[in-house]
Amino acid sequence: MAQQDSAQAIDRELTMSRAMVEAIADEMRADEEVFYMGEDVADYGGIFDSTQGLLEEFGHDRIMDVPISETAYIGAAVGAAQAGMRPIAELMFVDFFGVGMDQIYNQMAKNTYMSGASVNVPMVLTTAVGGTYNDAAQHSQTLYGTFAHLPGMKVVVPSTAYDAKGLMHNAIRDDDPVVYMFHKRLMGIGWMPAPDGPKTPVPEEEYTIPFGSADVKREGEDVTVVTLGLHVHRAIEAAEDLAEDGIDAEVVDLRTLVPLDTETILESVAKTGRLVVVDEDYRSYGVTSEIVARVAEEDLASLEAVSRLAVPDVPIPYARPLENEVIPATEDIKDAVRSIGS
Amino acid sequence: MAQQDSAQAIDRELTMSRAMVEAIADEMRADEEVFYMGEDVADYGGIFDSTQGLLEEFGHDRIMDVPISETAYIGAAVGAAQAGMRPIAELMFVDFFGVGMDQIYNQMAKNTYMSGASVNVPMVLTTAVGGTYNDAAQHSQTLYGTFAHLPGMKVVVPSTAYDAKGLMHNAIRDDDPVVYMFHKRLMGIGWMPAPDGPKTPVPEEEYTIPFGSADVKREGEDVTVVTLGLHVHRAIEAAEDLAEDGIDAEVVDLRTLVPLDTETILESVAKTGRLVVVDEDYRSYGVTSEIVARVAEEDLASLEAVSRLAVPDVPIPYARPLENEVIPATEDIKDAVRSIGS
Amino acid sequence: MVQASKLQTMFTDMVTARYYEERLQEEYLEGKQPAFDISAGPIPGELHLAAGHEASATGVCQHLRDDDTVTAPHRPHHIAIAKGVDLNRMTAEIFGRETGLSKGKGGHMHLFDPEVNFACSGIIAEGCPPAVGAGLAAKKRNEDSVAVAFIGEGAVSQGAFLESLNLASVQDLPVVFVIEDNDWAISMPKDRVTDVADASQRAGGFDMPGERVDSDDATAVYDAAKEAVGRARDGNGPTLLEVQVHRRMGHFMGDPESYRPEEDSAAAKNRDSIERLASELRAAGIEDEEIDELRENAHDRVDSAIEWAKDQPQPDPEDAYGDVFVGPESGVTTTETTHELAGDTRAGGDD
Amino acid sequence: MVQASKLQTMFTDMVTARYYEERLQEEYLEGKQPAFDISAGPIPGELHLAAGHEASATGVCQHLRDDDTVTAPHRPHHIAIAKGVDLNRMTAEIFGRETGLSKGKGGHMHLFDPEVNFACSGIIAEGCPPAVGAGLAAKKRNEDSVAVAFIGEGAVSQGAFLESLNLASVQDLPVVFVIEDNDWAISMPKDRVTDVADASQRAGGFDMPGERVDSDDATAVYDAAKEAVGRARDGNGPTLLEVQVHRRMGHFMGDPESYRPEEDSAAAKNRDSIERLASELRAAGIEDEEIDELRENAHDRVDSAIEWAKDQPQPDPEDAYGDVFVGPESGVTTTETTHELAGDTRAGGDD
Ligand SMILES: Cc1ncc(C[n+]2csc(CCOP(=O)(O)OP(=O)(O)O)c2C)c(N)n1
Ligand SMILES: Cc1ncc(C[n+]2csc(CCOP(=O)(O)OP(=O)(O)O)c2C)c(N)n1
Ligand SMILES: [Mg+2]
Ligand SMILES: [Mg+2]
Repeated sequence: MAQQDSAQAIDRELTMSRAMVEAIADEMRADEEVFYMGEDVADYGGIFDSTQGLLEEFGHDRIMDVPISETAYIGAAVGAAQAGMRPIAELMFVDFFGVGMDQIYNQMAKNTYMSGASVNVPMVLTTAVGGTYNDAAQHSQTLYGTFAHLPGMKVVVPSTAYDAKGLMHNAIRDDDPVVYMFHKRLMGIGWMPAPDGPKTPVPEEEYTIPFGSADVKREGEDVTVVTLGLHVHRAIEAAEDLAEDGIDAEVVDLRTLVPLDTETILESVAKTGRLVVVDEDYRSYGVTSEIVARVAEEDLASLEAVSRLAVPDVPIPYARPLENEVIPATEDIKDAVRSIGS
Repeated sequence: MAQQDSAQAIDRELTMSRAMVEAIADEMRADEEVFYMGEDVADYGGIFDSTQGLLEEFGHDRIMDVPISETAYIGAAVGAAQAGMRPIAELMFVDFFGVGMDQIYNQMAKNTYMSGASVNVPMVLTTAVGGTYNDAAQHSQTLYGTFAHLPGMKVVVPSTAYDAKGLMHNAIRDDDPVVYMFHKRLMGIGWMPAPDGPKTPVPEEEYTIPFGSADVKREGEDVTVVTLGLHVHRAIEAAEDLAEDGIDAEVVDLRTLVPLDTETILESVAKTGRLVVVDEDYRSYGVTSEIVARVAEEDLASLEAVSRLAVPDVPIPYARPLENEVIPATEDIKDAVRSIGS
Repeated sequence: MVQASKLQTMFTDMVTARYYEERLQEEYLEGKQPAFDISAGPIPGELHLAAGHEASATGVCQHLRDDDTVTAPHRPHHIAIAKGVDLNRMTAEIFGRETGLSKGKGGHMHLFDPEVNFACSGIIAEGCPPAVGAGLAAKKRNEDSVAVAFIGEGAVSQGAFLESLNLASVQDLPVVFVIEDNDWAISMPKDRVTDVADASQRAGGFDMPGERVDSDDATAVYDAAKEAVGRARDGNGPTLLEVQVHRRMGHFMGDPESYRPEEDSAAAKNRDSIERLASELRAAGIEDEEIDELRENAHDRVDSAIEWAKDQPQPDPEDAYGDVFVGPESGVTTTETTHELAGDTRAGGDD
Repeated sequence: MVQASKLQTMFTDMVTARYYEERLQEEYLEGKQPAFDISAGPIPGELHLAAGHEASATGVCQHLRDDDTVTAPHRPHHIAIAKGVDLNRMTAEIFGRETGLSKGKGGHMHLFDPEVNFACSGIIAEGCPPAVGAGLAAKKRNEDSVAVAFIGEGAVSQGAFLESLNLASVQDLPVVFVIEDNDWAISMPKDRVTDVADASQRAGGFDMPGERVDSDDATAVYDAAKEAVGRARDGNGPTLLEVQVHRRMGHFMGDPESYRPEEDSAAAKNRDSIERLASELRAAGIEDEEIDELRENAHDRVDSAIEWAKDQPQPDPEDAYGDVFVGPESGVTTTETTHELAGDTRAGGDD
């Protein structure tokens, strides 16, 4: 929670996309070597507002539209990064990873290690994730687990404007490759209204949020809900409802999957004894599995009950009743918490 | 373990590659629609002997060499499968998945669901996995978790010749897409000697092994070791050594990751109370995570201690001392078992 | 000269497709007023409409049979209509209904009609390899069916397309690749994404014939496609065809098109391929009355499909869990094997 | 006419590379006799040797500076040598030693020497996009360095290569793509994987100049590369070059080559580009003695690099855990922020 030592509470509110863009613009002003590549990032400003307004200030040379050829341009970002530049490359939807994955995980993620760190790859791969607007199986996934599983990339998933800005500054300045996964529903795009929560006060000045530092977005004594991205807000909503029933849930926002802040999770579970993990990715072999496994392995004694909530190992369906069924809702989180007692 | 009701014990031993090829040949004889596509699968017979001898019987039309363009030919397999044929497509090393992943997971794996099952994709994707011969970061991975995480594919990992044949028959006859991941070190290739274990008696006749049926390769009372692929044999070796110290380990060979036989694991853990999961894939967000999470979620009470052993979230290094360090060895399994008491 | 009856069929396809998109636009925007909210209104998800693309689909599909395969991209309706996809069930799918082609699971980018071997998908150029596979199946089975992969001009630099050209070419497969050049890939004009004004030029690098139809003209497409499909059907290998079309609407519904010069939008509206074909009908002696009747019938068919679709039930939430596989999870058997194996118990076997 | 001094440098590169491969072959096979066991002997892993490819590497790299980038494929040694990669540390890397270029982590397919901007990788055509990126960086920084991506002829149908041609072309980048055509992709002859005998023909589809050097001749490569590299350096965009080379050994060590007709192996052995260049040296008035000396010096250099490498320590197992990242896991900060945010506590903030 916000500490009380600064002079005055910040009240300038930004959407998550504005906060993200603000960090990018700051870094581009500070460093000529930073540039952004992607499809429809120039004149369009990013399909999900990820580059809104940047073209006007920085021009087509630094806010670059590229051919629809993810392998080529993501790999080109790797090459430019190895030459010492600091590219940001956008994969429009994470669901498209399969057309460029070789460059992502066999070059971007591995070149540092394979070179014994004689080479490094200071780039950011931004990508839009998430469902809730019926875009079906090829445009609605989060795929957190897919990226977090493969070593060599840091994996960032902001849930608020405040976090988005601080994490983006850190991502761009980092000398290592960072995958920055922003949830479409949180961006505050005109045509896709965000829930309450992601729009927050954001300082005008630059600041960096460290990776591997989960944020306790709500403190509670009875049960630990570990989650990320959109589901931070659903978990908080669930927690508020549960509070009315006398269940006091703690909500831990992971913020980054690699590195993973196991300590904060363990501390919370040590206190509550109960663990619910909520994720918008597929259930098996993913984020929920890892969180549960870490706790089981490192502090089995304190674990009294556990429940996982995620997409039930089916592709994301199109029709509203079907999509609603598979993406964990606030109600589902409440049910999961209740199902493991308190 | 083998039941005692058949007339006479089978003693014809085959290497895992011969067993796999025998199943493919049988299916090709029985069904004109089965064919095999891949790089160097014709005249070479598969770099890892996966098609050894098939060209001679079936000719270049059915054992097809294809251009080095995994997206095109794996996607072509999807198209041919949807037209009712039963292609087997080979991805030479699983490490190359990134150049063809879109066709694999956005078409092969999802078309059935996205079509409401009006279309189906009866194909097998074969691929070689595994390290232990110093082929470094781009040729040594198993990536079990990467495939098992994404819904729509069945994921098969044989550890013996007997299993390889029965699972291959099932894979080819299945009307759904199956990813068949064979470990190079188990194939019995002349230039890469296999450990003891994978070469087993194999019946001449056809038989099918169901997916989702883990095999208890060694019974034991004190601790459950869940594993797959190469590490089945390392776990059995570890168990034999541990037996000398009075620790009686049960070794569960998963055989398939999707579907996953949770029941056999739970039964074993209910008996032993102790769980060690051993995997050659990366540790985080992968197979070990999932196995631990399932047990924690479904039978936390019986879980007294747990340990995971996998590649420690680094790319696979080249030099022998380094590779040996990161790929779990028999000794490491013994240590893991001992570390959680007994 | 294209036969009069063909001209009529093509005209019908085109006005059906055009009116279909106009009606879907209306339906889609309903409930999204005054503020555009993608999650509101009767049609879920994104919607990519193809008004202005009709000439290409009908000109090509005239030469196709039901057993010929077509793969289409994210902008698929005009192609589906020309290929003869069940209009009611397609519309129900777009509205996310239980009786839709995919039971509401696929949506407008994932329409599958195996009756006429039509499929579409949402990733750029993703349909090319499966089309090559359909061609491969035909060749292996010694059948004379062909496969056609449609893509946009923005897709001509994607690996899946380029690799497919090579595979089709080296295996001599009956495949036709059709590029619909509408000048835009979302907000990116063609010259920003490739140096080649005529992308059929890519064919040369694979020793494949390439041709561009440089005007948005259904009969010109018809003629070019006749040769390409004929070549494929006769076993003479693949062809790459590029066809000029135009984009009358935004990339997807809700696209502000602020990147697009007004003259360009205006020019697109002006070069109307439907009117062009109507003049050809007239020139072939078909009366205005008859033309109006074709148009009205087409409109009626569309209206009734939309009517029918909107009457269909929503899928049951529980249905979300089915259809990941068509067969049982366990494969073709659930029975454990019972072989007795000689030697060491660890040597395989079963439990 | 190529200058005599250039001829000498090229000859030195070529004999260095040839002898290097011959010596590595010996070392590699040591300990793998009588039965070939890939896990035995002093050199770990697979080994792809480039004997017969030398003309291409030296002909191209003559025109390169240290600040020019080169990416090479799985068969990289001759290119690394021509680019001036540190021979000792490269050899130590191949032997998996601690002082190797990558501290023993990369191996023979993953050699990185940032001093001369050389890198190679093991996935077909994977080096093309990063080379385009190096070219992009040069253009952005207004520098006149260039990038060269080497691939085999088997790679010309891979998306990564084809997409890279387009990106380099549309952005007018200083990149040269060099195809080393050794007639084989492991066991697959070229005509089995593409219909195009001259893969430089692919360039046309991207409005890029393409040229093939049809004989395995270092000076012919030199001339063609001079133009291509010059074009790139002068800001006139990319070029695709195909160069005929030959494969004197198996695809990798241990390859039985049973798929390969004997005449083909024999022909490869006969068309020796090193002897061809030696005649040119003689024609340029260089004495046999001097040629022998160049050869001996090269051999000495190789022998001493191998000697040195074999003396180097094995890496410490604990080193396996490092170098996943160069910076701290937490990024540039470990400090939690301390802003006080107005309103609802859930609104961001930190702990
Ligand atoms: C691999 C991939 N990259 C990006 C996208 C996002 N996307 C969808 S449509 C589109 C533009 C396509 O342009 P074009 O091929 O010309 O077709 P058009 O929309 O003009 O019909 C893009 C970039 C995608 N679906 N798949
Ligand atoms: C994407 C990918 N597919 C397959 C392979 C396996 N492979 C390694 S080398 C090779 C043949 C390459 O042939 P070519 O490009 O002609 O190079 P050469 O070996 O002849 O020098 C293949 C198929 C790979 N490394 N990457
Ligand atoms: Mg277009
Ligand atoms: Mg070759």
